[in-house]
Amino acid sequence: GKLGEGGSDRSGPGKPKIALVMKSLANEFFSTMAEGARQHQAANAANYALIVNGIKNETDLAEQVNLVEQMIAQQVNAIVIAPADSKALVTVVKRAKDAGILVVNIDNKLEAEVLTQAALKVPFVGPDNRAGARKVGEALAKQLTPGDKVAIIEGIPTAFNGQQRRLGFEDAMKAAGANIVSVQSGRWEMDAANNVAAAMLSEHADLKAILCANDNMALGAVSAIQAANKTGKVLVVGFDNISAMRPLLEKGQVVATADQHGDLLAVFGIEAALKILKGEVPPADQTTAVDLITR
Amino acid sequence: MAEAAHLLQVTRLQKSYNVPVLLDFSFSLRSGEVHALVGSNGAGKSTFAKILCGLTPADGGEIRLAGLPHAPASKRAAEHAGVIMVLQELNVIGTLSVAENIFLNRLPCRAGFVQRSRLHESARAALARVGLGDLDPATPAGALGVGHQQLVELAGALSRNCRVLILDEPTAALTDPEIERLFGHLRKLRQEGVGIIYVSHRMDEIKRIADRITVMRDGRAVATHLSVDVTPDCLVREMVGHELPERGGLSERPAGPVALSVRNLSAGDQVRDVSFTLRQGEILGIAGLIGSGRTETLRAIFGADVKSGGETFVDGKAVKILCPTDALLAGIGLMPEDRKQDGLLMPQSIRVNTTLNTLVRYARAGGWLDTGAEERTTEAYRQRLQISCNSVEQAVGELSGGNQQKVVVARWLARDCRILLFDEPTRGIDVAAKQTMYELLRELAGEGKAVLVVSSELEELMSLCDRLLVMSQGCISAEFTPGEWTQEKITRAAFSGHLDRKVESHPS
Amino acid sequence: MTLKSKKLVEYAAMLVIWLGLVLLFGMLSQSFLSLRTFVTLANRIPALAVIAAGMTLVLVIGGIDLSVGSVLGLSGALVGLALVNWHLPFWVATLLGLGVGLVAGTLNGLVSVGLGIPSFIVSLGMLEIARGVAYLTTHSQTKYIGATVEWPSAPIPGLGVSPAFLITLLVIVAGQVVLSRTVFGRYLVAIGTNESAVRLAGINTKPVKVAVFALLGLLTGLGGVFYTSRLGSSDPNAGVGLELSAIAAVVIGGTSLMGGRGSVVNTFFGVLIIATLEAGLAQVGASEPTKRVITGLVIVVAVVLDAWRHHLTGRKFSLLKRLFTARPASGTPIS
Amino acid sequence: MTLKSKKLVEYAAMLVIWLGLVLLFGMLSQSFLSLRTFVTLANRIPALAVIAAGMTLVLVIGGIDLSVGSVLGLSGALVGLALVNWHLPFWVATLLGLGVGLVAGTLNGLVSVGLGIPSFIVSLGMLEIARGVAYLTTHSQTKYIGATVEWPSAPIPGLGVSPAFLITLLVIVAGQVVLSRTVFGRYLVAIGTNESAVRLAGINTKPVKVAVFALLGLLTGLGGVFYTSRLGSSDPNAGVGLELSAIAAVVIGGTSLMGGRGSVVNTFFGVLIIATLEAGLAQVGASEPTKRVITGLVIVVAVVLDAWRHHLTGRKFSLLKRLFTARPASGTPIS
Ligand SMILES: Nc1ncnc2c1ncn2[C@@H]1O[C@H](COP(=O)(O)OP(=O)(O)OP(=O)(O)O)[C@@H](O)[C@H]1O
Ligand SMILES: Nc1ncnc2c1ncn2[C@@H]1O[C@H](COP(=O)(O)OP(=O)(O)OP(=O)(O)O)[C@@H](O)[C@H]1O
Ligand SMILES: [Mg+2]
Ligand SMILES: [Mg+2]
Repeated sequence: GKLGEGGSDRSGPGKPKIALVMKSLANEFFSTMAEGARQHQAANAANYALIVNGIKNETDLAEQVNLVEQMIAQQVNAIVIAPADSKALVTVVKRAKDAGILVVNIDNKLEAEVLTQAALKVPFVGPDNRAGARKVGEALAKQLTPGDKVAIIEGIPTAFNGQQRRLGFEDAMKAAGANIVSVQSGRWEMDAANNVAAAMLSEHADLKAILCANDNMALGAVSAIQAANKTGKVLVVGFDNISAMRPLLEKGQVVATADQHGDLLAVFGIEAALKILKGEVPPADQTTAVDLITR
Repeated sequence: MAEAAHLLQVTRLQKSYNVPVLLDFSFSLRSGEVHALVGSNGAGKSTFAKILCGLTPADGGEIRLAGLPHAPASKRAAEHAGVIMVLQELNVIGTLSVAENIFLNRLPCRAGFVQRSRLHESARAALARVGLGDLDPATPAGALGVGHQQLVELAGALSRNCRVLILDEPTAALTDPEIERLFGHLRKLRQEGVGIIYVSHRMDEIKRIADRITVMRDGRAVATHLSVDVTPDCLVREMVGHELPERGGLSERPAGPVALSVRNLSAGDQVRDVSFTLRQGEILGIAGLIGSGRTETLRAIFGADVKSGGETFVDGKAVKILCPTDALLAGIGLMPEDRKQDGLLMPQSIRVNTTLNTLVRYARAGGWLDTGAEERTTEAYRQRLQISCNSVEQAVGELSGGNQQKVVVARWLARDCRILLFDEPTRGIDVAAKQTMYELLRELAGEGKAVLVVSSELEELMSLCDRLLVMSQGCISAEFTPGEWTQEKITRAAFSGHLDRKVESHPS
Repeated sequence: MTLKSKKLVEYAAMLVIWLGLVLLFGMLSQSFLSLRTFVTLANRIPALAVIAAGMTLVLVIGGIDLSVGSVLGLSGALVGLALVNWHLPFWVATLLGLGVGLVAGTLNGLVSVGLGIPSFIVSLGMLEIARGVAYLTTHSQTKYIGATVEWPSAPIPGLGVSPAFLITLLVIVAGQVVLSRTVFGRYLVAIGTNESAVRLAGINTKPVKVAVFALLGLLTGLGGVFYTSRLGSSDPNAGVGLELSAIAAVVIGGTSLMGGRGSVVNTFFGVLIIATLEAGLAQVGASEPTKRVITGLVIVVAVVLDAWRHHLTGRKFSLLKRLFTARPASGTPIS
Repeated sequence: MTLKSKKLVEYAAMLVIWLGLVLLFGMLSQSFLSLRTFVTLANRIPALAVIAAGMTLVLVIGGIDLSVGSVLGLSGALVGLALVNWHLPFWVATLLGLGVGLVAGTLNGLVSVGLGIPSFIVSLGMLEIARGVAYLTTHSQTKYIGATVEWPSAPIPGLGVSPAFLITLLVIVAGQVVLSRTVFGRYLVAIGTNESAVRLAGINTKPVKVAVFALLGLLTGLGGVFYTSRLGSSDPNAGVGLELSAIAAVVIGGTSLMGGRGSVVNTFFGVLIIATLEAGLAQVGASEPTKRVITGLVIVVAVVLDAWRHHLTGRKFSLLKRLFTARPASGTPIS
């Protein structure tokens, strides 16, 4: 093989095999990420082979563990993983490492404490969700006055990035002196968020803003506001910058969202993996940009 | 006989399910005759009937209907050709109304909507024909007892125009008045030129209604007689293929102490204030019309239905029976009348069905089953009750109706209860096997068991029982001892409640 | 008469259970007992209600359809594609949404009835396939559609409720009438009770069964249109887990999973109970764990109450019967 | 003898279907047909397999349990709490996990059997409640446990497979033996075939039914322990949607949802088919939509093949039978 390291005991052609293991490909953010990775591979077809996998359901940790194990069985050279959970994937990452496979962590950072407990070191490339959410919250805060009532619709409460975004929103709202009257889960879903938003609107007649931990839930909130005839009176922010946000941002129905550049995220991870495979010194954890998107 | 005279001509019909069931079976039916078909359980009567009405294809041979080949692919096709059948097994749809059941495949409708009033009108007419004129056509069929369900099925068949009518044991669950009414109707159809194939195990009624009788044995037609030419004994001999052993007369059994005593039992609408006692070593019969509440009485005693009042004593001690398990613990067993609904596990084997309520006997340590022992016991009962089957591993659903009934009986014989309640134990059982059953019941009584038999066949009760109760409209209307009873007295007692009730409910 | 009044008693019982739930939330949150809440509720339920109505018929014949959630997603995805990418008019998009539902349902029916394999498996397969196709066609993207699609779910001025809700009521009434008054409906009940007896009566049950699955497919397509219209966006992830809610609504309404018994009107009450529970819990602001526990308890309690009511009216009826008539009223079928 | 050989034919048929799938993936991906793949497969199935084994028994009596996913989550959550927060030894934590499963299952059984309401609804309620409790006790957080819990899922050196897999095999064999060879198992089949007949035979069916739900609960608890051990972490979201996979595995194995028929060994093959499909598709790196579509198709095709095989062996058997023996095997039941 091309590679000195481990090349001999790897089956298949000489170029390294990299597995990208993501969360749910049903989610636009991750399908964009996968698309970015595929394009990158197409442009660098001579340098590496790519296997892309994602789980069906964002909370199905066991499936993601299975995927990683399958990749170990497949004897890939490196696994670039966006863990569905920051603790529960550590065990299988360790198994991959023990099998001599390089692991690069993207998107959702494995918890440092757990990594040390397991005596592991995993390079990380990804955004800071909390900082991103704070930025979005600050953009919203410009249109609020202290004491205004706001509500947060969070994702699935167990999800780490969801928890980070909620914290970021809370940081910004506290700084602006806004009054957070309700925090409920919209389970990342449009319809569930719609239900929660409708209830929030009717429970708190003078609600000023709803902060949503992803854009799908923001869409649900927007339609609830419309159904309550409060368009323009209640502000909405989201997170992820999916394409459906564009018209809403333009119309002002959504104040702001955040772009984590999903398409580049995986590419950064893959590039980091390729570098390490070539024997370069692993870079320190890289934090990628989260851009604030407004109209 | 001239070919043309025959409405239906069957030559050398073949059919086999793994084993041959019909072998070169030939048969003919003229229009305007009632042609009875008799034979032991499993002889192939129902199979032949099913081929005629398109429920199963024949493997070989020829059927001609009015000279034209008749090989219906479905029941519907057979009905088009004018062949209507009432199946041996009940096929009532419990959640539909009686009217809907009668007219299921020809519901009167406009633009897809059922015309209820028309439906109920026709249903009332059809029900009146079988003597159920009082029955509300909107009643869910599942609420009816077996006898009434049988009548509902007959009502459906009799309300159609047909050339050939096949009745497969239509009277197995009927009592004399209903049978009389049915016969009246059949005679009318006969005059209209309809050919009727009549399958039954009741020799007396066959003698009365049939013009000709064909005896089947092991899938062959062994003989055809004019009804006036033969005696029941001769028919039975031909069915069985050998002389029947002389049946033992009424042996005197000393009646023991009271085993079961029921006081003021009431349940639902059908059982009102029933009291009686049953002694060890006694066979007590209960006669009555359909719907007189005999089944419901047994079920209430057994704890299968909720009681609304009354007490039960076993061996003089009061027992509380809230469910069948309590009854079994008190030593009471009930063989239900509806074998399909309440008795059998159709897809399971004869073995599994026979040992169902004695299963713990075959369990070794840890509940592990000794299937070999099960098989031996089942085999013993198979021989004793002459269950005709391929092996005890055959699914009960594949057996002929009478043989299914024998499996239910075997289960309760195996259980060895001290008090046994039999509800229509001989429903669909052939003559020879009936004799065996009677012997068995007498044997049980001889062993000191208390036996209660409900039956719709008066003669059976009269030849079997030491004492007879008659029920009418949910009450016990009379009690007879041998010598006291006559058919007429019993029938009058069976009707007594009805007469009172008629006066009550129709004051106008 | 007795039958009819018995049915009314059943409806009333479900209504009472629902009202109990409404009152409960009314006590917990002052702003719950407002016109707004009811209007929101009315406009929220159409998608689930039409699907549950169709599901009732499928359960009545003893079948099941697990694919409704995915097919709803697919139908919505197609509506979005048609409007946003292909710039088709609304009614064409609607027809497409209905059509794809009809096709999926018919396939479910044809495969399960034709090959004689359980509808559970066939529709489980369809669950995966329809979701896959929805992702394929939309590239897993949510699409914002906006006003073109929103009017069916927007309240009619002066009336408060939306056209979608009115259509839903129509579907419910029509479904109940079909089930209890038409030949087709009677066949469904008969097939669910004892299919072999129906076949023995010379009725070809296959087309009837396929038709029921097709009908549910069509209604699921309609549900997809309603869903898309209410959210103003099409979402390929729409309806994940909807099958359980729909079946739960049907079963809460007293329909048996074993077939042979069911009522579309009671299914509607089942839908109302589920939707009210969701809305009420959100209004109260219960935490996610609390929501889960309470939802679970209420579902069980609703059915227990219903069973208990059955028991009571059963008794009362037999009393009434004895008092007033010699003819037995419809007893409970021997199960 | 005939019965036994017929059962063996059934097992062989399922095995062939599974091998077909394995070969298919072997052709698509070179590295699929390696020992590693099979070891990975063996170590991923325990949780699903033990639950599906218990589910088989529940389906045999005509019941259903939708709560297995949530109860697995709850059991895992408790194991995590016990080990991490309460610092209890592993075996105590395991007993806690099993115990909470047993309690949940018993509750399902008691409520549905005792109050006579459908197990679908009761277990749907339990699905919500158990998940809620899992969130409550863990504050919705995953817990990393590490080595203490990992050994049951770690391959035994020299053997390749894990203790969990060996236990699973034991459970499968025991389940099959219980179902086909014991009084209890016979009662289950009988109850699923015709409960009223069993009751009228004087057998108290209630404790038997409760016991089956309890047993499934216990096995679900075991599944939770396996799951936790495999992840090395406890996850309150574990098992979302697992009920469908478990039921699908059972139905692919030929057990009827209507009760009265089932085989635990074939359920195991159903689990293998599902797991192999997932593993193979991941190995090939199929895109998400493709995965969905193929999964759906394979599930349906597997069952179609099985139905077709039934048909064929039915015929072949009757031929063989005619040729060699007077004794027939038990034919297909009249449905
Ligand atoms: N579906 C089937 N599969 C296998 N064997 C069957 C099937 N149906 C009937 N048989 C067998 O065919 C034989 C004839 O049955 P059939 O029902 O015709 O008897 P019958 O004369 O009507 O008896 P009975 O008086 O008990 O009703 C029986 O031995 C029965 O076991
Ligand atoms: N007047 C009536 N109108 C309608 N149905 C009736 C009437 N009387 C009785 N029934 C029905 O008939 C059944 C009562 O009969 P039960 O089975 O206890 O009596 P039986 O004497 O054993 O008659 P069968 O021979 O039908 O079993 C009940 O289920 C009841 O629904
Ligand atoms: Mg017969
Ligand atoms: Mg009776």
